[in-house]
Amino acid sequence: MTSATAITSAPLSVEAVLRAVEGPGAGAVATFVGLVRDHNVGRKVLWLDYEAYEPLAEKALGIIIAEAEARWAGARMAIHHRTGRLEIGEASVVIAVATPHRADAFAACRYAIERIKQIVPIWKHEHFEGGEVWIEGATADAHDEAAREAALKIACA
Amino acid sequence: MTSATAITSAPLSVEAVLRAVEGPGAGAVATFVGLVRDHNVGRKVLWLDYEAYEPLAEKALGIIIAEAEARWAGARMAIHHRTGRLEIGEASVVIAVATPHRADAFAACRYAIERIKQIVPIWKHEHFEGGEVWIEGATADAHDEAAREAALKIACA
Amino acid sequence: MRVNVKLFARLRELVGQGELTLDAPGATTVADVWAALVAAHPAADAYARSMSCAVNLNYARMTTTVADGDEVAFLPPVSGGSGAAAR
Amino acid sequence: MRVNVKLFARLRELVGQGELTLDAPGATTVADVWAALVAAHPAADAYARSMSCAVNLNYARMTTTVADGDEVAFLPPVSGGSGAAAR
Repeated sequence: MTSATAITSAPLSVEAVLRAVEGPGAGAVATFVGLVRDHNVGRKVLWLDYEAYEPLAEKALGIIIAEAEARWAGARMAIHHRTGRLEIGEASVVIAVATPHRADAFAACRYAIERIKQIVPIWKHEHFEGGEVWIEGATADAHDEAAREAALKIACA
Repeated sequence: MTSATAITSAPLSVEAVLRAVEGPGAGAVATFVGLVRDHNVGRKVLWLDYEAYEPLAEKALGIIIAEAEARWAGARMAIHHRTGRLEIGEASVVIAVATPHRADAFAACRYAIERIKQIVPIWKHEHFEGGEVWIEGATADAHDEAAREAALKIACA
Repeated sequence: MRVNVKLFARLRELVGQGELTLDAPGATTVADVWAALVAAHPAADAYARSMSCAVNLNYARMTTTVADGDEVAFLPPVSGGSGAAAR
Repeated sequence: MRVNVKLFARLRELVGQGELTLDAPGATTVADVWAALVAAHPAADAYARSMSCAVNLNYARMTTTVADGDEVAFLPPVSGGSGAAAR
Protein backbone atom coordinates (compact mmCIF):
# COMPACT_ATOMS: atom_id res chain seq x y z
CA MET A 1 0.00 0.00 0.00
CA THR A 2 1.51 3.27 -1.12
CA SER A 3 0.51 6.75 -0.05
CA ALA A 4 -2.78 8.22 -1.26
CA THR A 5 -1.13 11.57 -1.96
CA ALA A 6 2.33 12.52 -3.15
CA ILE A 7 4.11 15.57 -4.51
CA THR A 8 7.38 14.26 -5.82
CA SER A 9 10.21 15.01 -8.23
CA ALA A 10 10.60 11.29 -8.96
CA PRO A 11 8.96 9.71 -12.01
CA LEU A 12 5.38 8.66 -11.28
CA SER A 13 4.24 5.04 -11.22
CA VAL A 14 0.70 4.14 -12.22
CA GLU A 15 1.10 0.82 -10.44
CA ALA A 16 1.98 2.59 -7.19
CA VAL A 17 -1.12 4.78 -7.40
CA LEU A 18 -3.25 1.73 -8.20
CA ARG A 19 -1.89 -0.06 -5.14
CA ALA A 20 -3.00 2.85 -2.98
CA VAL A 21 -6.66 2.28 -3.89
CA GLU A 22 -6.69 -1.50 -3.46
CA GLY A 23 -9.19 -2.93 -1.02
CA PRO A 24 -12.46 -4.79 -0.62
CA GLY A 25 -15.69 -3.92 -2.45
CA ALA A 26 -14.17 -2.49 -5.61
CA GLY A 27 -15.60 -3.43 -9.01
CA ALA A 28 -14.07 -0.68 -11.12
CA VAL A 29 -10.92 1.39 -11.16
CA ALA A 30 -10.55 4.45 -13.34
CA THR A 31 -7.20 6.14 -13.73
CA PHE A 32 -6.12 9.32 -15.38
CA VAL A 33 -2.57 10.14 -16.40
CA GLY A 34 -1.62 13.64 -17.55
CA LEU A 35 1.31 13.71 -19.96
CA VAL A 36 3.59 16.48 -21.14
CA ARG A 37 2.44 17.20 -24.70
CA ASP A 38 4.79 18.00 -27.54
CA HIS A 39 2.62 20.92 -28.62
CA ASN A 40 0.55 23.52 -26.78
CA VAL A 41 -1.57 26.18 -28.52
CA GLY A 42 0.59 25.96 -31.63
CA ARG A 43 3.95 26.11 -29.80
CA LYS A 44 6.48 23.29 -30.02
CA VAL A 45 7.06 22.42 -26.36
CA LEU A 46 10.62 21.47 -25.32
CA TRP A 47 10.04 20.64 -21.66
CA LEU A 48 8.02 21.77 -18.64
CA ASP A 49 9.10 22.79 -15.17
CA TYR A 50 6.53 22.19 -12.46
CA GLU A 51 6.86 24.25 -9.29
CA ALA A 52 4.78 23.42 -6.22
CA TYR A 53 4.01 24.89 -2.84
CA GLU A 54 4.60 21.36 -1.65
CA PRO A 55 2.97 21.12 1.77
CA LEU A 56 -0.18 22.97 0.66
CA ALA A 57 -0.27 21.03 -2.63
CA GLU A 58 -0.19 17.74 -0.77
CA LYS A 59 -2.89 18.99 1.56
CA ALA A 60 -4.98 20.10 -1.43
CA LEU A 61 -4.76 16.62 -2.93
CA GLY A 62 -6.07 15.31 0.38
CA ILE A 63 -8.96 17.79 0.28
CA ILE A 64 -9.90 16.64 -3.23
CA ILE A 65 -9.77 12.98 -2.18
CA ALA A 66 -11.97 13.72 0.85
CA GLU A 67 -14.45 15.60 -1.34
CA ALA A 68 -14.63 12.71 -3.83
CA GLU A 69 -14.89 9.99 -1.20
CA ALA A 70 -17.73 11.92 0.47
CA ARG A 71 -19.55 12.42 -2.83
CA TRP A 72 -19.17 8.88 -4.27
CA ALA A 73 -20.05 6.13 -1.79
CA GLY A 74 -17.36 3.52 -1.35
CA ALA A 75 -14.80 5.38 -3.46
CA ARG A 76 -11.08 5.14 -2.66
CA MET A 77 -8.86 7.67 -4.44
CA ALA A 78 -5.15 8.39 -4.71
CA ILE A 79 -3.33 11.21 -6.53
CA HIS A 80 0.40 11.63 -7.18
CA HIS A 81 1.72 14.80 -8.80
CA ARG A 82 5.22 15.32 -10.09
CA THR A 83 7.39 18.44 -9.82
CA GLY A 84 10.58 19.67 -11.45
CA ARG A 85 11.65 19.31 -15.06
CA LEU A 86 9.52 16.97 -17.14
CA GLU A 87 10.31 15.89 -20.67
CA ILE A 88 7.77 15.35 -23.45
CA GLY A 89 5.69 12.24 -22.82
CA GLU A 90 6.39 12.09 -19.09
CA ALA A 91 3.52 11.87 -16.60
CA SER A 92 2.80 14.97 -14.54
CA VAL A 93 -0.14 13.59 -12.59
CA VAL A 94 -1.66 10.16 -11.92
CA ILE A 95 -5.11 9.73 -10.40
CA ALA A 96 -6.70 6.40 -9.51
CA VAL A 97 -10.13 5.79 -8.03
CA ALA A 98 -11.73 2.49 -7.09
CA THR A 99 -15.51 2.27 -6.70
CA PRO A 100 -18.13 -0.48 -6.51
CA HIS A 101 -19.62 0.54 -9.90
CA ARG A 102 -18.02 1.93 -13.02
CA ALA A 103 -20.08 5.09 -13.55
CA ASP A 104 -18.82 6.43 -10.23
CA ALA A 105 -15.20 5.60 -11.03
CA PHE A 106 -15.29 7.67 -14.21
CA ALA A 107 -17.14 10.55 -12.54
CA ALA A 108 -14.86 10.72 -9.50
CA CYS A 109 -11.71 10.52 -11.64
CA ARG A 110 -12.89 13.32 -13.90
CA TYR A 111 -13.85 15.38 -10.85
CA ALA A 112 -10.36 14.97 -9.42
CA ILE A 113 -8.49 16.27 -12.46
CA GLU A 114 -10.83 19.25 -12.75
CA ARG A 115 -10.33 20.06 -9.07
CA ILE A 116 -6.56 19.67 -9.34
CA LYS A 117 -6.52 22.32 -12.02
CA GLN A 118 -8.69 24.57 -9.85
CA ILE A 119 -7.07 24.51 -6.44
CA VAL A 120 -3.73 22.71 -6.19
CA PRO A 121 -0.81 25.19 -5.83
CA ILE A 122 1.33 23.86 -8.66
CA TRP A 123 2.58 25.97 -11.56
CA LYS A 124 3.75 24.96 -14.99
CA HIS A 125 6.64 26.79 -16.63
CA GLU A 126 6.55 25.96 -20.32
CA HIS A 127 9.80 26.02 -22.27
CA PHE A 128 8.94 26.10 -25.95
CA GLU A 129 10.85 26.67 -29.15
CA GLY A 130 11.61 30.38 -29.02
CA GLY A 131 10.79 31.22 -25.41
CA GLU A 132 9.25 30.31 -22.10
CA VAL A 133 6.02 31.19 -20.33
CA TRP A 134 4.33 30.53 -17.01
CA ILE A 135 0.98 28.87 -17.67
CA GLU A 136 -1.72 30.37 -15.46
CA GLY A 137 -5.16 28.86 -15.00
CA ALA A 138 -7.53 29.22 -12.09
CA THR A 139 -7.24 31.44 -9.02
CA ALA A 140 -6.79 28.78 -6.35
CA ASP A 141 -9.37 28.82 -3.59
CA ALA A 142 -10.45 25.56 -2.02
CA HIS A 143 -13.45 27.30 -0.44
CA ASP A 144 -14.88 28.57 -3.74
CA GLU A 145 -18.14 26.64 -3.92
CA ALA A 146 -18.93 27.82 -7.45
CA ALA A 147 -15.71 26.24 -8.72
CA ARG A 148 -16.51 23.02 -6.89
CA GLU A 149 -19.98 22.94 -8.42
CA ALA A 150 -18.47 23.48 -11.87
CA ALA A 151 -16.14 20.51 -11.39
CA LEU A 152 -19.03 18.34 -10.20
CA LYS A 153 -21.07 19.35 -13.20
CA ILE A 154 -18.31 18.34 -15.63
CA ALA A 155 -17.78 15.06 -13.78
CA CYS A 156 -21.43 14.09 -13.63
CA ALA A 157 -22.50 15.27 -17.08
CA MET B 1 5.07 -1.89 -27.39
CA THR B 2 2.59 -4.58 -26.45
CA SER B 3 -0.43 -5.70 -28.44
CA ALA B 4 -3.49 -3.42 -28.64
CA THR B 5 -5.82 -6.36 -28.10
CA ALA B 6 -5.51 -9.52 -26.04
CA ILE B 7 -7.76 -12.29 -24.78
CA THR B 8 -5.67 -14.14 -22.25
CA SER B 9 -5.87 -16.43 -19.26
CA ALA B 10 -2.78 -14.76 -17.74
CA PRO B 11 -3.14 -11.98 -15.14
CA LEU B 12 -3.56 -8.58 -16.79
CA SER B 13 -0.97 -5.82 -16.53
CA VAL B 14 -2.05 -2.19 -16.59
CA GLU B 15 1.51 -1.19 -17.49
CA ALA B 16 1.43 -3.46 -20.55
CA VAL B 17 -1.82 -1.91 -21.77
CA LEU B 18 -0.42 1.57 -21.14
CA ARG B 19 2.68 0.74 -23.19
CA ALA B 20 0.43 -0.20 -26.10
CA VAL B 21 -0.96 3.34 -26.34
CA GLU B 22 2.35 5.19 -26.03
CA GLY B 23 3.25 7.56 -28.81
CA PRO B 24 3.55 11.18 -29.87
CA GLY B 25 0.86 13.81 -29.40
CA ALA B 26 -0.72 12.41 -26.24
CA GLY B 27 -1.65 14.73 -23.37
CA ALA B 28 -3.99 12.47 -21.45
CA VAL B 29 -4.39 8.78 -20.80
CA ALA B 30 -7.52 7.34 -19.25
CA THR B 31 -7.63 3.74 -18.13
CA PHE B 32 -10.38 1.54 -16.85
CA VAL B 33 -9.88 -1.67 -14.90
CA GLY B 34 -12.78 -3.99 -14.20
CA LEU B 35 -12.36 -6.02 -11.02
CA VAL B 36 -14.11 -9.11 -9.69
CA ARG B 37 -16.35 -7.82 -6.91
CA ASP B 38 -16.93 -9.66 -3.67
CA HIS B 39 -20.67 -9.08 -3.91
CA ASN B 40 -23.16 -9.00 -6.78
CA VAL B 41 -26.88 -8.21 -6.35
CA GLY B 42 -26.74 -9.32 -2.73
CA ARG B 43 -24.85 -12.57 -3.35
CA LYS B 44 -21.46 -13.27 -1.81
CA VAL B 45 -19.31 -14.03 -4.85
CA LEU B 46 -16.64 -16.75 -4.47
CA TRP B 47 -15.02 -16.55 -7.90
CA LEU B 48 -15.87 -15.99 -11.57
CA ASP B 49 -15.14 -18.09 -14.64
CA TYR B 50 -14.87 -16.11 -17.88
CA GLU B 51 -15.47 -18.05 -21.08
CA ALA B 52 -14.68 -16.47 -24.45
CA TYR B 53 -15.14 -17.22 -28.12
CA GLU B 54 -11.53 -16.18 -28.36
CA PRO B 55 -10.93 -15.34 -32.03
CA LEU B 56 -14.20 -13.40 -32.35
CA ALA B 57 -13.66 -11.72 -28.98
CA GLU B 58 -10.23 -10.49 -30.05
CA LYS B 59 -11.70 -9.29 -33.34
CA ALA B 60 -14.51 -7.52 -31.44
CA LEU B 61 -11.95 -5.65 -29.32
CA GLY B 62 -10.32 -4.53 -32.56
CA ILE B 63 -13.70 -3.32 -33.87
CA ILE B 64 -14.25 -1.28 -30.70
CA ILE B 65 -10.77 0.26 -30.95
CA ALA B 66 -11.37 1.16 -34.61
CA GLU B 67 -14.72 2.74 -33.72
CA ALA B 68 -13.16 4.82 -30.95
CA GLU B 69 -10.12 5.89 -32.95
CA ALA B 70 -12.44 7.00 -35.78
CA ARG B 71 -14.69 8.93 -33.40
CA TRP B 72 -12.02 10.67 -31.28
CA ALA B 73 -9.28 12.30 -33.33
CA GLY B 74 -5.77 11.26 -32.38
CA ALA B 75 -6.93 8.57 -29.95
CA ARG B 76 -4.87 5.40 -29.43
CA MET B 77 -6.63 2.59 -27.55
CA ALA B 78 -5.73 -0.85 -26.23
CA ILE B 79 -7.92 -3.45 -24.50
CA HIS B 80 -6.88 -6.67 -22.77
CA HIS B 81 -9.51 -9.07 -21.43
CA ARG B 82 -8.88 -12.04 -19.21
CA THR B 83 -10.48 -15.48 -19.33
CA GLY B 84 -10.70 -18.48 -17.02
CA ARG B 85 -11.07 -18.51 -13.26
CA LEU B 86 -10.68 -15.12 -11.58
CA GLU B 87 -10.57 -14.57 -7.85
CA ILE B 88 -12.10 -11.64 -5.99
CA GLY B 89 -10.17 -8.43 -6.68
CA GLU B 90 -8.52 -9.66 -9.88
CA ALA B 91 -8.77 -7.61 -13.06
CA SER B 92 -11.05 -8.96 -15.80
CA VAL B 93 -10.50 -6.17 -18.29
CA VAL B 94 -8.05 -3.30 -18.76
CA ILE B 95 -8.67 -0.46 -21.21
CA ALA B 96 -6.27 2.39 -21.92
CA VAL B 97 -6.74 5.30 -24.28
CA ALA B 98 -4.35 8.14 -25.04
CA THR B 99 -5.66 11.36 -26.58
CA PRO B 100 -4.40 14.92 -27.06
CA HIS B 101 -6.98 16.30 -24.59
CA ARG B 102 -8.49 14.86 -21.45
CA ALA B 103 -12.21 15.10 -22.24
CA ASP B 104 -11.73 12.73 -25.17
CA ALA B 105 -9.72 10.25 -23.09
CA PHE B 106 -12.55 9.90 -20.57
CA ALA B 107 -15.23 9.68 -23.27
CA ALA B 108 -13.40 7.10 -25.38
CA CYS B 109 -12.58 4.95 -22.34
CA ARG B 110 -16.19 4.97 -21.16
CA TYR B 111 -17.34 4.17 -24.69
CA ALA B 112 -15.04 1.15 -24.81
CA ILE B 113 -16.30 -0.49 -21.62
CA GLU B 114 -19.92 0.05 -22.67
CA ARG B 115 -19.21 -1.50 -26.09
CA ILE B 116 -17.35 -4.43 -24.53
CA LYS B 117 -20.44 -5.28 -22.53
CA GLN B 118 -22.57 -5.00 -25.67
CA ILE B 119 -20.73 -6.99 -28.29
CA VAL B 120 -17.68 -8.96 -27.10
CA PRO B 121 -18.42 -12.71 -26.95
CA ILE B 122 -17.29 -13.32 -23.39
CA TRP B 123 -19.46 -14.87 -20.69
CA LYS B 124 -19.21 -14.70 -16.95
CA HIS B 125 -20.05 -17.73 -14.82
CA GLU B 126 -20.56 -16.53 -11.28
CA HIS B 127 -19.85 -18.92 -8.44
CA PHE B 128 -21.46 -17.55 -5.31
CA GLU B 129 -22.15 -18.81 -1.82
CA GLY B 130 -24.92 -21.33 -2.41
CA GLY B 131 -24.80 -21.76 -6.17
CA GLU B 132 -23.66 -20.65 -9.56
CA VAL B 133 -25.23 -18.72 -12.42
CA TRP B 134 -24.32 -17.57 -15.92
CA ILE B 135 -24.58 -13.80 -16.10
CA GLU B 136 -26.30 -12.69 -19.29
CA GLY B 137 -26.35 -9.13 -20.56
CA ALA B 138 -26.74 -7.89 -24.09
CA THR B 139 -27.50 -9.84 -27.26
CA ALA B 140 -24.20 -9.41 -29.09
CA ASP B 141 -24.44 -7.79 -32.49
CA ALA B 142 -21.65 -5.53 -33.69
CA HIS B 143 -23.91 -4.19 -36.45
CA ASP B 144 -26.64 -3.00 -34.09
CA GLU B 145 -26.48 0.77 -34.61
CA ALA B 146 -28.95 1.52 -31.82
CA ALA B 147 -26.63 -0.16 -29.31
CA ARG B 148 -23.66 1.79 -30.65
CA GLU B 149 -25.59 5.04 -30.36
CA ALA B 150 -26.49 4.16 -26.78
CA ALA B 151 -22.82 3.61 -25.90
CA LEU B 152 -21.85 6.91 -27.54
CA LYS B 153 -24.57 8.70 -25.60
CA ILE B 154 -23.31 7.34 -22.28
CA ALA B 155 -19.71 8.20 -23.19
CA CYS B 156 -20.41 11.74 -24.33
CA ALA B 157 -23.00 12.70 -21.73
CA MET C 1 -24.71 -29.62 -45.86
CA ARG C 2 -22.35 -29.91 -42.95
CA VAL C 3 -21.35 -27.02 -40.68
CA ASN C 4 -19.23 -26.70 -37.58
CA VAL C 5 -21.34 -25.30 -34.76
CA LYS C 6 -19.86 -23.52 -31.78
CA LEU C 7 -21.81 -23.02 -28.57
CA PHE C 8 -20.90 -21.12 -25.42
CA ALA C 9 -21.72 -20.59 -21.77
CA ARG C 10 -25.18 -21.79 -20.69
CA LEU C 11 -26.16 -22.69 -24.24
CA ARG C 12 -23.10 -24.93 -24.38
CA GLU C 13 -24.15 -26.55 -21.11
CA LEU C 14 -27.75 -27.11 -22.27
CA VAL C 15 -26.57 -28.85 -25.41
CA GLY C 16 -23.82 -30.69 -23.58
CA GLN C 17 -21.01 -29.74 -25.94
CA GLY C 18 -19.29 -26.60 -27.13
CA GLU C 19 -18.45 -27.78 -30.60
CA LEU C 20 -20.28 -30.12 -32.92
CA THR C 21 -20.53 -31.00 -36.58
CA LEU C 22 -24.11 -30.67 -37.71
CA ASP C 23 -25.68 -32.26 -40.79
CA ALA C 24 -28.29 -29.84 -42.02
CA PRO C 25 -29.54 -31.11 -45.37
CA GLY C 26 -30.91 -28.30 -47.53
CA ALA C 27 -29.86 -25.58 -45.08
CA THR C 28 -28.99 -22.25 -46.70
CA THR C 29 -29.12 -19.75 -43.81
CA VAL C 30 -28.12 -19.48 -40.18
CA ALA C 31 -31.82 -19.89 -39.31
CA ASP C 32 -31.79 -23.30 -40.99
CA VAL C 33 -28.71 -24.34 -39.03
CA TRP C 34 -30.35 -23.21 -35.80
CA ALA C 35 -33.48 -25.23 -36.66
CA ALA C 36 -31.33 -28.30 -37.23
CA LEU C 37 -29.55 -27.70 -33.92
CA VAL C 38 -32.83 -27.40 -32.02
CA ALA C 39 -34.17 -30.52 -33.74
CA ALA C 40 -31.14 -32.47 -32.53
CA HIS C 41 -30.91 -30.72 -29.14
CA PRO C 42 -34.33 -29.34 -28.08
CA ALA C 43 -32.83 -27.70 -24.98
CA ALA C 44 -31.14 -25.11 -27.22
CA ASP C 45 -34.59 -23.63 -27.95
CA ALA C 46 -34.35 -21.70 -24.65
CA TYR C 47 -32.07 -19.29 -26.53
CA ALA C 48 -34.22 -18.92 -29.66
CA ARG C 49 -35.08 -15.31 -28.84
CA SER C 50 -31.93 -14.06 -27.11
CA MET C 51 -28.96 -15.54 -28.97
CA SER C 52 -27.00 -13.85 -31.71
CA CYS C 53 -24.72 -15.52 -34.23
CA ALA C 54 -21.49 -15.35 -36.16
CA VAL C 55 -20.40 -17.10 -39.35
CA ASN C 56 -16.69 -17.68 -39.92
CA LEU C 57 -15.82 -15.09 -37.25
CA ASN C 58 -18.11 -12.39 -38.64
CA TYR C 59 -21.17 -11.20 -36.75
CA ALA C 60 -24.14 -12.46 -38.73
CA ARG C 61 -27.94 -12.46 -38.88
CA MET C 62 -30.34 -15.37 -38.96
CA THR C 63 -30.77 -14.58 -42.65
CA THR C 64 -27.02 -14.81 -43.40
CA THR C 65 -26.28 -17.56 -45.90
CA VAL C 66 -24.05 -20.45 -44.88
CA ALA C 67 -21.98 -22.83 -46.95
CA ASP C 68 -20.64 -26.30 -46.42
CA GLY C 69 -17.80 -26.31 -43.89
CA ASP C 70 -18.67 -22.92 -42.37
CA GLU C 71 -18.16 -22.26 -38.67
CA VAL C 72 -21.49 -21.11 -37.26
CA ALA C 73 -21.41 -19.80 -33.68
CA PHE C 74 -24.47 -19.18 -31.53
CA LEU C 75 -23.90 -16.63 -28.78
CA PRO C 76 -25.97 -16.30 -25.62
CA PRO C 77 -26.26 -12.72 -24.33
CA VAL C 78 -22.73 -11.64 -23.44
CA SER C 79 -21.40 -10.49 -20.08
CA GLY C 80 -17.75 -9.60 -20.53
CA GLY C 81 -16.07 -6.57 -19.08
CA SER C 82 -16.13 -5.60 -15.47
CA GLY C 83 -17.10 -7.98 -12.73
CA ALA C 84 -19.37 -5.29 -11.37
CA ALA C 85 -23.10 -5.03 -11.89
CA ALA C 86 -24.09 -2.93 -14.85
CA ARG C 87 -24.54 0.46 -13.28
CA MET D 1 4.62 42.51 12.96
CA ARG D 2 6.82 40.08 11.09
CA VAL D 3 5.53 37.39 8.73
CA ASN D 4 7.16 34.85 6.49
CA VAL D 5 6.00 35.40 2.93
CA LYS D 6 6.11 32.69 0.28
CA LEU D 7 5.89 33.49 -3.41
CA PHE D 8 5.69 31.20 -6.42
CA ALA D 9 6.09 30.96 -10.16
CA ARG D 10 5.98 34.26 -12.04
CA LEU D 11 5.16 36.21 -8.88
CA ARG D 12 8.31 34.76 -7.34
CA GLU D 13 10.29 35.86 -10.38
CA LEU D 14 8.83 39.38 -10.35
CA VAL D 15 9.80 39.85 -6.71
CA GLY D 16 13.11 38.10 -7.19
CA GLN D 17 12.76 35.71 -4.28
CA GLY D 18 10.45 32.88 -3.23
CA GLU D 19 10.70 33.42 0.48
CA LEU D 20 11.12 36.56 2.51
CA THR D 21 10.58 37.90 5.97
CA LEU D 22 8.39 40.97 5.83
CA ASP D 23 8.09 43.66 8.47
CA ALA D 24 4.52 44.90 8.32
CA PRO D 25 3.96 47.21 11.29
CA GLY D 26 0.32 47.36 12.28
CA ALA D 27 -0.75 44.67 9.83
CA THR D 28 -3.72 42.55 10.97
CA THR D 29 -4.95 40.90 7.76
CA VAL D 30 -3.59 39.23 4.65
CA ALA D 31 -4.53 42.41 2.75
CA ASP D 32 -2.20 44.39 4.99
CA VAL D 33 0.63 41.93 4.34
CA TRP D 34 0.02 42.18 0.60
CA ALA D 35 0.12 45.97 0.78
CA ALA D 36 3.45 45.81 2.61
CA LEU D 37 4.78 43.39 -0.01
CA VAL D 38 3.73 45.64 -2.89
CA ALA D 39 5.24 48.65 -1.10
CA ALA D 40 8.57 46.84 -0.89
CA HIS D 41 8.27 45.15 -4.30
CA PRO D 42 6.00 47.14 -6.63
CA ALA D 43 6.26 44.48 -9.37
CA ALA D 44 4.09 42.18 -7.25
CA ASP D 45 1.13 44.46 -7.95
CA ALA D 46 0.66 42.69 -11.31
CA TYR D 47 -1.00 39.90 -9.31
CA ALA D 48 -3.25 42.11 -7.16
CA ARG D 49 -6.38 40.89 -8.90
CA SER D 50 -5.55 37.28 -9.75
CA MET D 51 -3.63 35.86 -6.80
CA SER D 52 -5.09 33.87 -3.95
CA CYS D 53 -3.53 33.24 -0.56
CA ALA D 54 -2.91 30.80 2.25
CA VAL D 55 -2.00 31.34 5.89
CA ASN D 56 -0.10 28.62 7.71
CA LEU D 57 -1.03 26.09 5.01
CA ASN D 58 -4.75 26.94 5.06
CA TYR D 59 -6.44 28.56 2.10
CA ALA D 60 -7.32 32.07 3.21
CA ARG D 61 -9.01 35.31 2.15
CA MET D 62 -7.61 38.81 2.01
CA THR D 63 -9.64 39.45 5.16
CA THR D 64 -8.08 36.56 7.09
CA THR D 65 -6.26 37.76 10.18
CA VAL D 66 -2.55 37.15 10.52
CA ALA D 67 -0.32 36.99 13.56
CA ASP D 68 3.36 37.49 14.15
CA GLY D 69 5.40 34.64 12.72
CA ASP D 70 2.67 33.38 10.38
CA GLU D 71 3.53 31.90 6.99
CA VAL D 72 1.59 33.87 4.38
CA ALA D 73 1.67 32.51 0.83
CA PHE D 74 0.55 34.38 -2.26
CA LEU D 75 -0.48 32.10 -5.12
CA PRO D 76 -0.60 33.10 -8.79
CA PRO D 77 -3.33 31.31 -10.78
CA VAL D 78 -2.44 27.61 -10.68
CA SER D 79 -1.76 25.28 -13.59
CA GLY D 80 -1.08 21.83 -12.18
CA GLY D 81 -2.48 18.62 -13.56
CA SER D 82 -2.15 17.46 -17.09
CA GLY D 83 0.36 18.96 -19.48
CA ALA D 84 -2.42 19.29 -22.03
CA ALA D 85 -4.36 22.43 -22.77
CA ALA D 86 -7.53 22.77 -20.78
CA ARG D 87 -10.02 21.13 -23.10
